[in-house]
Amino acid sequence: MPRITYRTALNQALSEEILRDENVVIIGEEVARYNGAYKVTEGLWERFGDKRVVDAPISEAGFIGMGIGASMLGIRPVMELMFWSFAYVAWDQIINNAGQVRYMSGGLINCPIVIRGPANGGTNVGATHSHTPENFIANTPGLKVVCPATAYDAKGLMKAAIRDNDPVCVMENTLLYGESWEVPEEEYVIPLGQADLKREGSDISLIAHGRAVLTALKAAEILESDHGIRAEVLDLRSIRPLDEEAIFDTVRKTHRVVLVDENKPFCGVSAQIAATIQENVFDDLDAPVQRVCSLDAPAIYSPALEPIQLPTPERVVRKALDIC
Amino acid sequence: MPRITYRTALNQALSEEILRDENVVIIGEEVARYNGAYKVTEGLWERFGDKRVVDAPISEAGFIGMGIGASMLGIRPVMELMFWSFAYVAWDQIINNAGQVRYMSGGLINCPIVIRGPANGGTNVGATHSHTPENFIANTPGLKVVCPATAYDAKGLMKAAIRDNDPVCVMENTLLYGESWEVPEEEYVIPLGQADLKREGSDISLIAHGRAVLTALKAAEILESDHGIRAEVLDLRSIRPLDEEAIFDTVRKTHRVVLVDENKPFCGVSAQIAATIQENVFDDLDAPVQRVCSLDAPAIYSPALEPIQLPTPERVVRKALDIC
Amino acid sequence: MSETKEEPAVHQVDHASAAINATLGADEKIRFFVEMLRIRRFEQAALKYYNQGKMGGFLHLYIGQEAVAVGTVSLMGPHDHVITAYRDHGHALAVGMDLKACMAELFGRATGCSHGKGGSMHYFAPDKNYWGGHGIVAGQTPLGLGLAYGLKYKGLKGACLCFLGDGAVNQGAYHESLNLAALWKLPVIYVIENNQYSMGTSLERSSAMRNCLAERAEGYGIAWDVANGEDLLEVRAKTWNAIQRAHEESLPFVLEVDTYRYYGHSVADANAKKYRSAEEIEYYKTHHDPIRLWRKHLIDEKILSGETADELDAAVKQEVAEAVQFALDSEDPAPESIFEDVYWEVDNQTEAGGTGRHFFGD
Amino acid sequence: MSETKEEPAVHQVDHASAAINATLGADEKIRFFVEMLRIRRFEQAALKYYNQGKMGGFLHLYIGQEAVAVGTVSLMGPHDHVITAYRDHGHALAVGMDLKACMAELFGRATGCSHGKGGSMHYFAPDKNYWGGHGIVAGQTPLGLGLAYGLKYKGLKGACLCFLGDGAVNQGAYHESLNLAALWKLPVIYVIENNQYSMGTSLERSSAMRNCLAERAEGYGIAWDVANGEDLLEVRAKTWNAIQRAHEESLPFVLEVDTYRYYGHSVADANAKKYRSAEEIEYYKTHHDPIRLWRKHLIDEKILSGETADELDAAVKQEVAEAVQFALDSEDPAPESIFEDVYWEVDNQTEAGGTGRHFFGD
Ligand SMILES: Cc1ncc(C[n+]2csc(CCOP(=O)(O)OP(=O)(O)O)c2C)c(N)n1
Ligand SMILES: Cc1ncc(C[n+]2csc(CCOP(=O)(O)OP(=O)(O)O)c2C)c(N)n1
Ligand SMILES: [Mg+2]
Ligand SMILES: [Mg+2]
Repeated sequence: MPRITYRTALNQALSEEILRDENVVIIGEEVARYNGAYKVTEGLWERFGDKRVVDAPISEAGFIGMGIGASMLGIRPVMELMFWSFAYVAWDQIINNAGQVRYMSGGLINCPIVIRGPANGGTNVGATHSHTPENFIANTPGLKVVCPATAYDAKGLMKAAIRDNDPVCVMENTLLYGESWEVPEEEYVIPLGQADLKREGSDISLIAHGRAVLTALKAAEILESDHGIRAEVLDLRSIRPLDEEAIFDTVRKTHRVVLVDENKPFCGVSAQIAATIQENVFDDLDAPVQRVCSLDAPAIYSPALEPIQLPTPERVVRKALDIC
Repeated sequence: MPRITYRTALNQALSEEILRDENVVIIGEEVARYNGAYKVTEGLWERFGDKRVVDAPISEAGFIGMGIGASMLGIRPVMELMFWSFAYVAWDQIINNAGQVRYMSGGLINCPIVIRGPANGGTNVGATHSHTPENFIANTPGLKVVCPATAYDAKGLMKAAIRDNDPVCVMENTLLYGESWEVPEEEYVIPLGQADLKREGSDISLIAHGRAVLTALKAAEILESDHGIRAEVLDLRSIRPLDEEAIFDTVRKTHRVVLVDENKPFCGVSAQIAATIQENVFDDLDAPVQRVCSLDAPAIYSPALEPIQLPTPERVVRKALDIC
Repeated sequence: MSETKEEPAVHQVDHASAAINATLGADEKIRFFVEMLRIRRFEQAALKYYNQGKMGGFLHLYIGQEAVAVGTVSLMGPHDHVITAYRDHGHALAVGMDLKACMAELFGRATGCSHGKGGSMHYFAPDKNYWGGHGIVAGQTPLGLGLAYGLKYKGLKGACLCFLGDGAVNQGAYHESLNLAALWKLPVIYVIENNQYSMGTSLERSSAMRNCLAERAEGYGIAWDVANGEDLLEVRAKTWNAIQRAHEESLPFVLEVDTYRYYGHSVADANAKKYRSAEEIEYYKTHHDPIRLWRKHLIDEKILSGETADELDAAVKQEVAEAVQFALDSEDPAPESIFEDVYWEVDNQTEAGGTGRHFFGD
Repeated sequence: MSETKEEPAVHQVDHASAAINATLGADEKIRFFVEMLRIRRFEQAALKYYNQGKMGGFLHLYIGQEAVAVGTVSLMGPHDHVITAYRDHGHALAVGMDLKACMAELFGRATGCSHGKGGSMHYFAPDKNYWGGHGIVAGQTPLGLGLAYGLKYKGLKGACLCFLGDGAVNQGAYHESLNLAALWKLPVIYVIENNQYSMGTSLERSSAMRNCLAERAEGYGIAWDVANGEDLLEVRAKTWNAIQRAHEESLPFVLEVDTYRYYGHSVADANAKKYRSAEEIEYYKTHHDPIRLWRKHLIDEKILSGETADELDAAVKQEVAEAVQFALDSEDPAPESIFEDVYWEVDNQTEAGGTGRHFFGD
């Protein structure tokens, strides 16, 4: 299987879906002639032209809302947010229009829109540019949200998101764009709502999403090599819908859990996972569910400090050792 | 002690603080001449005039951002959102400017602003008007958020919020504005970050905030009268800062917990509370922490159904009986 | 308005000769009369039952503004679309939504146009090219842009009429929409229904401007006009101009329509009579009522007799009464329906809808 | 710009006779030269060390636009304030922020102006009436309005200079701010630094307009003007006009300043040479460089000799080199500092800061 980058995987997903469905259109700032601020849309404008790949002015509320309106008419816009952090100027459109219009219309309308872009810390771009709003989106019934951790997942989930008839938010990660994984040449789609066991183990479960999955995998290696602890790593992939069964299964198997989450802790995704684990498989737990989140402050600029503000394998290992 | 309404309590807090500090100014839609959409600011414009009580156009991003800017200069704006639901058009200003500017400036700036208004379901105003974003705000280090459940708390917390030198979001409730409680005539302030034991008990703890506290109190009555179960009711009052010690204390006492929360469940406030309880006082739990939240769909209009979408005393009782 | 208040304006039928109006048949003219009446009688009934406590939430009446919805919507072709704010009953009835279903929605019934889920502010009828009913002020303005984008993308000759209030023009989303509409030549027509108040705030206390609100379009190079909303024919003539530009040149337009509401901002508006004088309201009712003026126009043109007009009105009242009865007799939605209409994939029981957990809590 | 490109514009000193410029002493004029040089040399050093991997995040250089910051800021009195976007080094140095602390911030040091917490996009110096440094496009525009509001509230005669880019004008928050500024007569001056590109998107691909961006102010009844940003004296003359209106009449103003950046949008902008031709950039450097033009102006006026100019430049370079050394020698912030500067009450160890839990996780 060829190894391709996360960026290329996304690019392939976009171009394959543009070819498959004439209603798919890519809209966002610098996505066309500039090839995307992070080059995810590289070559698409040249290949598919002005109609299918559209550069937008800096008007996120305007153009995201526009995409939602167009999606009500059957267009399938894939909107790029240069950073998910910029969603906050379009927040009302995303939450109230994409999120509520189907319900308020008694099911008469649906919004097959995708909103995608990077949502991560770790690149020293400061507090305003490092938001990870998957918990906010997942709080909102009517919206879906996925956080792919690998090129393989990014491609398969993006294709599923575009084909989905509900609004789907895809949260990517600038630190992963350049990383490579094996990706099959044949077409495939990864259903939303299916977690993926990225590593099998028996002693403890590390549950994560997005780039934190890689942190968990590194921690699992250290646990195995240095401490003889066999950690299982479950990648949620999709936050809403959520594969709760996979979560409960791994807990039933290992009885110990550390959640790894680049969200801020208060009401972060891992708060929900911890709550649901203790509620549903309480008796299977041999220890309290532990959480490793971003340190609870706005994202710091300092290149020396930001790496330790995010979850590190070392912090995960420490938490795991606490309960093993 | 005189009984006054939640609305009057807020009104008193505002007028007392206007009198106390010349930098306090009330700004919002219809707060002045109209006396407030929900009459919280009744009489203030007449009493204090154009400078201290200001009607704003429908430009939440503009005027909330303006308030933040003015607060950097030492003004202490108390901004009314007619509904907290409308915060989503001003979301970037609240999260990124009020929430991050102190940090990004290395502590050179602070924003002594209050943003207040109702945040609740239950009045059949539909999905776009029924958001309860205390979980989103509390997720954001740099911001504070309180949700008073009674007139007494509303007054004391509002005064503390106005005197606080950080941005504080006060989430009120339209269903409570007309309800009355005893409120002392003497001046008092309730520190942010102090929970309040609203009812003592020994068998189970019901933990709640905002109007859900009243739901919990009703449930506690039913539990006592119909089932002989003595429930303790802890009112968080402040979500961030959070009185975790009070939470742990009640759990250590009763060993059983039901969280009552008008948030939507996924990453709602009660997810965080459940996660923290199981993490910190795991061995004190005789049963998994239970949650009673709003039913997980956008707020429905139907006057027949909306009441059951919110937590009801009956649902709380059922959950309590499950674990008692 | 203070100058005009002195001497009531004479109803000048300036726009009757516009091509779009000159060819109107008597039937159509009478239909407009009936359409306006249907809106008014619907709203009056809604008010009555709201006050009886049969409805929840808000109720924003369209009474006084009827000629705007009926005039503009009367020009819609198969690919023209409508979207508006929460004061949405007038546009809904004008596009031909079922009056019974509209009434039942107010009562929160399963038979309501939004199955009791949207309420007064959230009517929808995609089959009538009617896309709501939106509660967040100006939140619909980018959606309207998107409908226009969809039309252009699909190569259809159509336009989107996107209604907003005089208070809504101060939301940023509207301005972003104007820039995008002009930049990309999208066939969206923003119709500002300027009823002079946003809740209790008068126009001059909420909006800075040179001469009018529509003029802000100029900064984006968008054509604009102002119409007298009491005059159905003027509304039609000026809207038609905008629609033609949209259809033929795919250009946006901003049309400000001066109008007036007789009731409070919503029925819950306890201050309705505080921020405006009783005389002001009375003055509009007497001299500027669109239905009264149109009725007179039809009688003057000898298209209608006073008797026939009264009979039509009686029939409309009957229709409305039946709708109320329908609403009263209808069932509330079932509790299970709380979890319906959240996700298309779940509702349609697709594989995607069945993968993973979609709903949380109990 | 295509017409003008053929024949390089002659540098016309139209505004030298404006009162605010006519009274300028030689010292001040030389100071402006040095200020502009300080910005340019600072940015050049930043570029060098960014490329060496000594900094993180983004780096948006101000090179080419120096006359705008220096010209406008030179007019600030004690109650005048500045706020800007992420391309903020020029304004920071112009208001007199410590060059060392500015440099150290880029290196993420504890000695940085924001203690290593803000980085390039987030400089702050309230003691210099400088309020940032803001990363969200146009997010600073309501804050600038608020500074003006604060001034008016306190009864101070001052203005807020709020800078934004030509791409930022398409954010709704800016329009909301214009309406509020006009409605409430707030002394805010929006300075649009029109460098013709928002990242890789040229003006005509992002903004619909009639003649210029500032003209949008007209729809709100706000006065506006356009200035040539290569000409320090024109920038000063037109800014002074705006400041006077703000000081004397408490009125807002929109000033569009035509300018140009030589480098990419940020240093990470790999396409910097794709969306603009090398000739276009060269043309500006050769014919429209504000520093080169000002230097020539001073030499022509015999205020400065070429030699002195070179000596001044050498001194500036030395100052910048020392700042780099300072930054290199400085410490990174301590890990504990991650939790500092989040809450005022916590930092100041007040009772409020000690009540309840403020930070979560470990
Ligand atoms: C973003 C937002 N802010 C405030 C409100 C509350 N609100 C609803 S309607 C309204 C007044 C709108 O006035 P206008 O646009 O003139 O429309 P009209 O009601 O006159 O038809 C206000 C303030 C809202 N729904 N959304
Ligand atoms: C809301 C938002 N959207 C997008 C961005 C990404 N972004 C940063 S700067 C920029 C271009 C801004 O151009 P302009 O306003 O002309 O300012 P200039 O960079 O030319 O000084 C973009 C798209 C952002 N920071 N914030
Ligand atoms: Mg109005
Ligand atoms: Mg620019």
